[in-house]
Amino acid sequence: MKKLINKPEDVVVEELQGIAAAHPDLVRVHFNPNYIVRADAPIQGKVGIVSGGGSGHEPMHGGFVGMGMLDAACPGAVFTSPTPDQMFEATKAVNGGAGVLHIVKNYTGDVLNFEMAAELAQAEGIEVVSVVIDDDVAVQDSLYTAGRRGVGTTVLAEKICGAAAEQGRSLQEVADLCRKVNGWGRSMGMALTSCTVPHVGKPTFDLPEDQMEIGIGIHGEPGRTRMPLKTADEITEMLALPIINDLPFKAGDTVIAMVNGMGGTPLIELYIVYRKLAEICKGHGITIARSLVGNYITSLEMAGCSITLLKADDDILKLWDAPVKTAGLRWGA
Amino acid sequence: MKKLINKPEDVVVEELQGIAAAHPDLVRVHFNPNYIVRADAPIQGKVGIVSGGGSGHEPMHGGFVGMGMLDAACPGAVFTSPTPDQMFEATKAVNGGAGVLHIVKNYTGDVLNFEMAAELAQAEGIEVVSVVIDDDVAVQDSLYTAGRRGVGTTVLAEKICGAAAEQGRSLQEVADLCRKVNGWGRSMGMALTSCTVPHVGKPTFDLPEDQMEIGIGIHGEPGRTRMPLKTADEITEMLALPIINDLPFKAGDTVIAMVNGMGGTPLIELYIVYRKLAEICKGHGITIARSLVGNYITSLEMAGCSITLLKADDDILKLWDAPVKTAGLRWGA
Amino acid sequence: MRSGVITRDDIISWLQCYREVVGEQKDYLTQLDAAIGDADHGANMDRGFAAVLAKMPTVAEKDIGAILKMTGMTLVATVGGAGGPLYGTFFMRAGATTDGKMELSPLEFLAALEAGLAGVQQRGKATIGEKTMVDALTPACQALRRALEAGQPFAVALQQAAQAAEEGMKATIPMLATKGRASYLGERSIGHQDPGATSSYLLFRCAADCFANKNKE
Amino acid sequence: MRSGVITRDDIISWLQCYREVVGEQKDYLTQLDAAIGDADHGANMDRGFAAVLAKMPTVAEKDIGAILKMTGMTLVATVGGAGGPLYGTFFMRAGATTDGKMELSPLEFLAALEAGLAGVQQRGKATIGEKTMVDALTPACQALRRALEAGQPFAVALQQAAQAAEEGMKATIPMLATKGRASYLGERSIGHQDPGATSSYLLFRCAADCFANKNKE
Ligand SMILES: Nc1ncnc2c1ncn2[C@@H]1O[C@H](COP(=O)(O)OP(=O)(O)O)[C@@H](O)[C@H]1O
Ligand SMILES: Nc1ncnc2c1ncn2[C@@H]1O[C@H](COP(=O)(O)OP(=O)(O)O)[C@@H](O)[C@H]1O
Ligand SMILES: [Mg+2]
Ligand SMILES: [Mg+2]
Ligand SMILES: [Mg+2]
Ligand SMILES: [Mg+2]
Repeated sequence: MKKLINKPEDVVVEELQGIAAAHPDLVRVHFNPNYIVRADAPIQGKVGIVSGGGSGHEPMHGGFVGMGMLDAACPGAVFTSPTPDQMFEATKAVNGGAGVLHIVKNYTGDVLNFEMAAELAQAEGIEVVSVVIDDDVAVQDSLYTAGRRGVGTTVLAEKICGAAAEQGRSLQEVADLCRKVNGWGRSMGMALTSCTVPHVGKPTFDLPEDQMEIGIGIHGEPGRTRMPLKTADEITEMLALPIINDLPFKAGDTVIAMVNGMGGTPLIELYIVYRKLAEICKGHGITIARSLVGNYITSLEMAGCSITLLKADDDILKLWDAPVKTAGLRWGA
Repeated sequence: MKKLINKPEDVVVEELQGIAAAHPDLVRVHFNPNYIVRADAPIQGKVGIVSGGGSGHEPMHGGFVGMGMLDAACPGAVFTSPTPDQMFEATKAVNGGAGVLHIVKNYTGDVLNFEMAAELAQAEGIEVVSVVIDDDVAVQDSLYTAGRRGVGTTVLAEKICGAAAEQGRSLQEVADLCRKVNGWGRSMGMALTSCTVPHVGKPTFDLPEDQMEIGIGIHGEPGRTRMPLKTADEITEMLALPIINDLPFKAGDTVIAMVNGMGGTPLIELYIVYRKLAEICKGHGITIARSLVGNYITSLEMAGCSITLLKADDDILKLWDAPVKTAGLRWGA
Repeated sequence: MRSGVITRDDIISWLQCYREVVGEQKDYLTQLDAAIGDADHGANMDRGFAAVLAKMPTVAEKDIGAILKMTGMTLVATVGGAGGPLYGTFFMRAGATTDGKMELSPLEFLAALEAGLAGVQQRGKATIGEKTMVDALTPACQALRRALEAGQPFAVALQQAAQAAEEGMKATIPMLATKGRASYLGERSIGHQDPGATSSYLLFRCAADCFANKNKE
Repeated sequence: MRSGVITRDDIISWLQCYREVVGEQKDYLTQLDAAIGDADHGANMDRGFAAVLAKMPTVAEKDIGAILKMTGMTLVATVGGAGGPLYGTFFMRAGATTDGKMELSPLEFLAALEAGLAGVQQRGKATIGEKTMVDALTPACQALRRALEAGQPFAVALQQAAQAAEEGMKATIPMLATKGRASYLGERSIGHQDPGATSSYLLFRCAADCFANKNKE
């Protein structure tokens, strides 16, 4: 295992210490339980937004804490969802009296731990609404299973809902908006390489030099299928078409498009993927109104990418353009 | 070779097409010769700033084109400096009558090609001043050699000089500022893995699982020394101390600090390095006034990091804080 | 001690035994999770039970219900993932049924386990056959009840429960996962043993080993 | 053709020969560059001379100076790196000394090469012994002058020049690089053959091979 770390068991705490040292203007970091809050939290009268999940997906979620996005993020151990006390304390820390939205990615662990945290917060009289993001088209949805994973749409939902909360919208309105974004967002990812969880010390799966994984999640899990390596254009089609056909996105739709790197893939490759995605959208009569190209929701040093398309109306576009001031996403401020 | 590409020979052009598709609000891309210019270039009366170099260092330089930073960037083939016609055409495209600054990283290829371009532009009556960045403390400086490489300080110089040009400072003033930044900036880098140049198809060097390279450049070159892998804290010291001792940075100094990823190293590790860097600076009585943690000047998918410290006075800090609107660096706009 | 009676010291040594086993099996559990999950189950359980043992002094002198509740709350607070809330709920519910008790009869012990399993199913919504810990816990509790009602000595009954848990664990191998992380793999989840079912089997294995002496008297 | 006279067709076949050799040796040159540089010299030279050959039609009927200047300008515009401006300057300067000429005497050809070398040194500031192309070009030009002044037939002289270039190339192996990318490696640059010196040797090798028939008549 080749990593810039000290002891595997110290990775998350030392990362948090680094974040605290690097961004005192943006955030405060609380230890035991671990959570990152806006430097100016709580903001009276504003709906608080809390998200969280396992570590290893940086910049998500800690890098999205700040004005116009999240009020707090709760980082668990690497790829392990955080514990209820973290979300409970973070919820109290950001509660400005207007209630708190929990944005939860659909993984059993995340759902159960956020559920317990919400129960604790509600017991203390804090109004909490949870919205579960499940946008991964690689997983067939079904009432009888754990359902779809929450992936790339989470980033867009945190930006858009953060802007709405900043505008002073109510908890119900922000929660409804979050559900709308989840309903209109679809994602799919692929891996060229596995990644190595620090305390494991070896790659989660072996992927031969000529093979790739299609339909991966964000925890180094193997994907739905393994197949021979293909060109960037072919891979982009294999991700984009299932996304487009799932919603489905139709001619005339306007979208926000994200080409996301899994952590170990350089920008030069992500732009090659974006080039083809733009071509495919054009071919389907879909207009890309806004785009993100870079590492936003990652799996440690995994090489690969994911594509997210979010159908966008004027309200969503205005909220997207609103100022955001975080370590991972910043404009207009 | 596992990359999200089509044909190796098409990598740069397709990347540029992707950039053009993703950022029409920020830049225009010109092909044959290849260069990226601000969407609103040329800006009358403003000093134009042109940089460039081999591709594979993204977001540098193309990702730094926009308000408050570069007016144009000239991307060569991967790790190969661009040709004079690119800089010549880019210089003409951004010349707003106040002259053009060439920010050149100190590599023989870059220096010679920019030199020829400057000769061509001057022959057409465009005032061009070139400033060469050579901040890599891994390389002993000497009159009799090619001297030091230009690395991380280039990013900071482009931001700071871009802000100065935006303020309306003269070519001489902006060039003097660039020389001051180069004089006050020092960097050093290391690699955990090599990287693979697309048209080569295999890693530039082999690095055993338990070894690392210290004192690397940004072209996948091996470094000054190879040694057994060490902890993040030890590695951070091996980079930070030569930097601090070289200028030297003294107690009471204020600096801008950058912990830069080489492309394949995830943020979680970079923050662990930043944590130790902050501790070391504190121990030396050096105040980190501003910081950058992320991938800014990379070597394709190489895993590793570099550290840059720039001594900063009030003028530099004010220029640092000024609005910048590029794909790779953005705030206040 | 009197035959077939479980004291608070027995409960503590059961938890100590499990903590050691989880420590030894950490990499094995993580390997299983790497195949169909995210390679953290071993580390999660190890972290959780290390914390439980560290907290034991806080329940010195306290009753069995307090010990089990402390165990559950500590797991919830330190494990995370799916395992944390599920095992946490398991022990918290077991604790609720043994409130104030300084010792348990085998049937009371069984009742506590059954309450724990009910809690796991309420939280996780998994039924048998979905390739989860439920597939080990359910047959184990059923076997224990059958044996005790048939008048088997407690230690023998626990051996049968552990055996049933092991069979339940092995039975997860051919299953298609429909709950938890493994469900995202669809068909590819088939052919792998579920890590949570494995850690649940080990819990019963420890009980059987710890309480082995319970009928020799 | 008359013995010892170099026509424009000879110059073109020399460049064609070099283009082919660079194509064949592309990976070899890149490997050398990977060891002490950035693994692109082969790709750079291949790209450049492919472009030169593609532009040949634009100088059909034109004089030798025009051919060599076109070659230099095309290299500058397509190669990049250090190699582009240096080889570009080499051919542009060579072209300047042969302006308007439809054929060259061996000494005129030598003068063109010497002018090219002077240009390379002016641009790159490298002297002999710094582990660059200069270490192959310099001895080659010197050997050619010595041989011609000694009255050797042109083809023989060229063979000696190519041999001197090869020795100069090999002599770069033990050198410590003080110019170019390899200089960043310090001591580690020792023990590797310089890629640019290698491509320069190949240029003289091609000349020797192309003009081999020049004395057989
Ligand atoms: N809904 C559920 N009901 C019961 N057990 C579950 C459920 N989901 C997952 N599990 C159990 O949790 C185990 C995984 O635990 P762990 O790896 O610690 O959490 P995570 O999957 O979040 O990484 C699975 O092997 C499975 O036995
Ligand atoms: N200052 C210089 N003078 C002469 N030749 C040089 C100089 N610097 C570099 N070279 C030659 O250029 C070669 C490298 O060319 P190339 O790989 O194409 O460019 P780059 O080093 O920019 O990648 C070196 O092997 C060396 O022979
Ligand atoms: Mg997990
Ligand atoms: Mg090069
Ligand atoms: Mg797991
Ligand atoms: Mg080179």
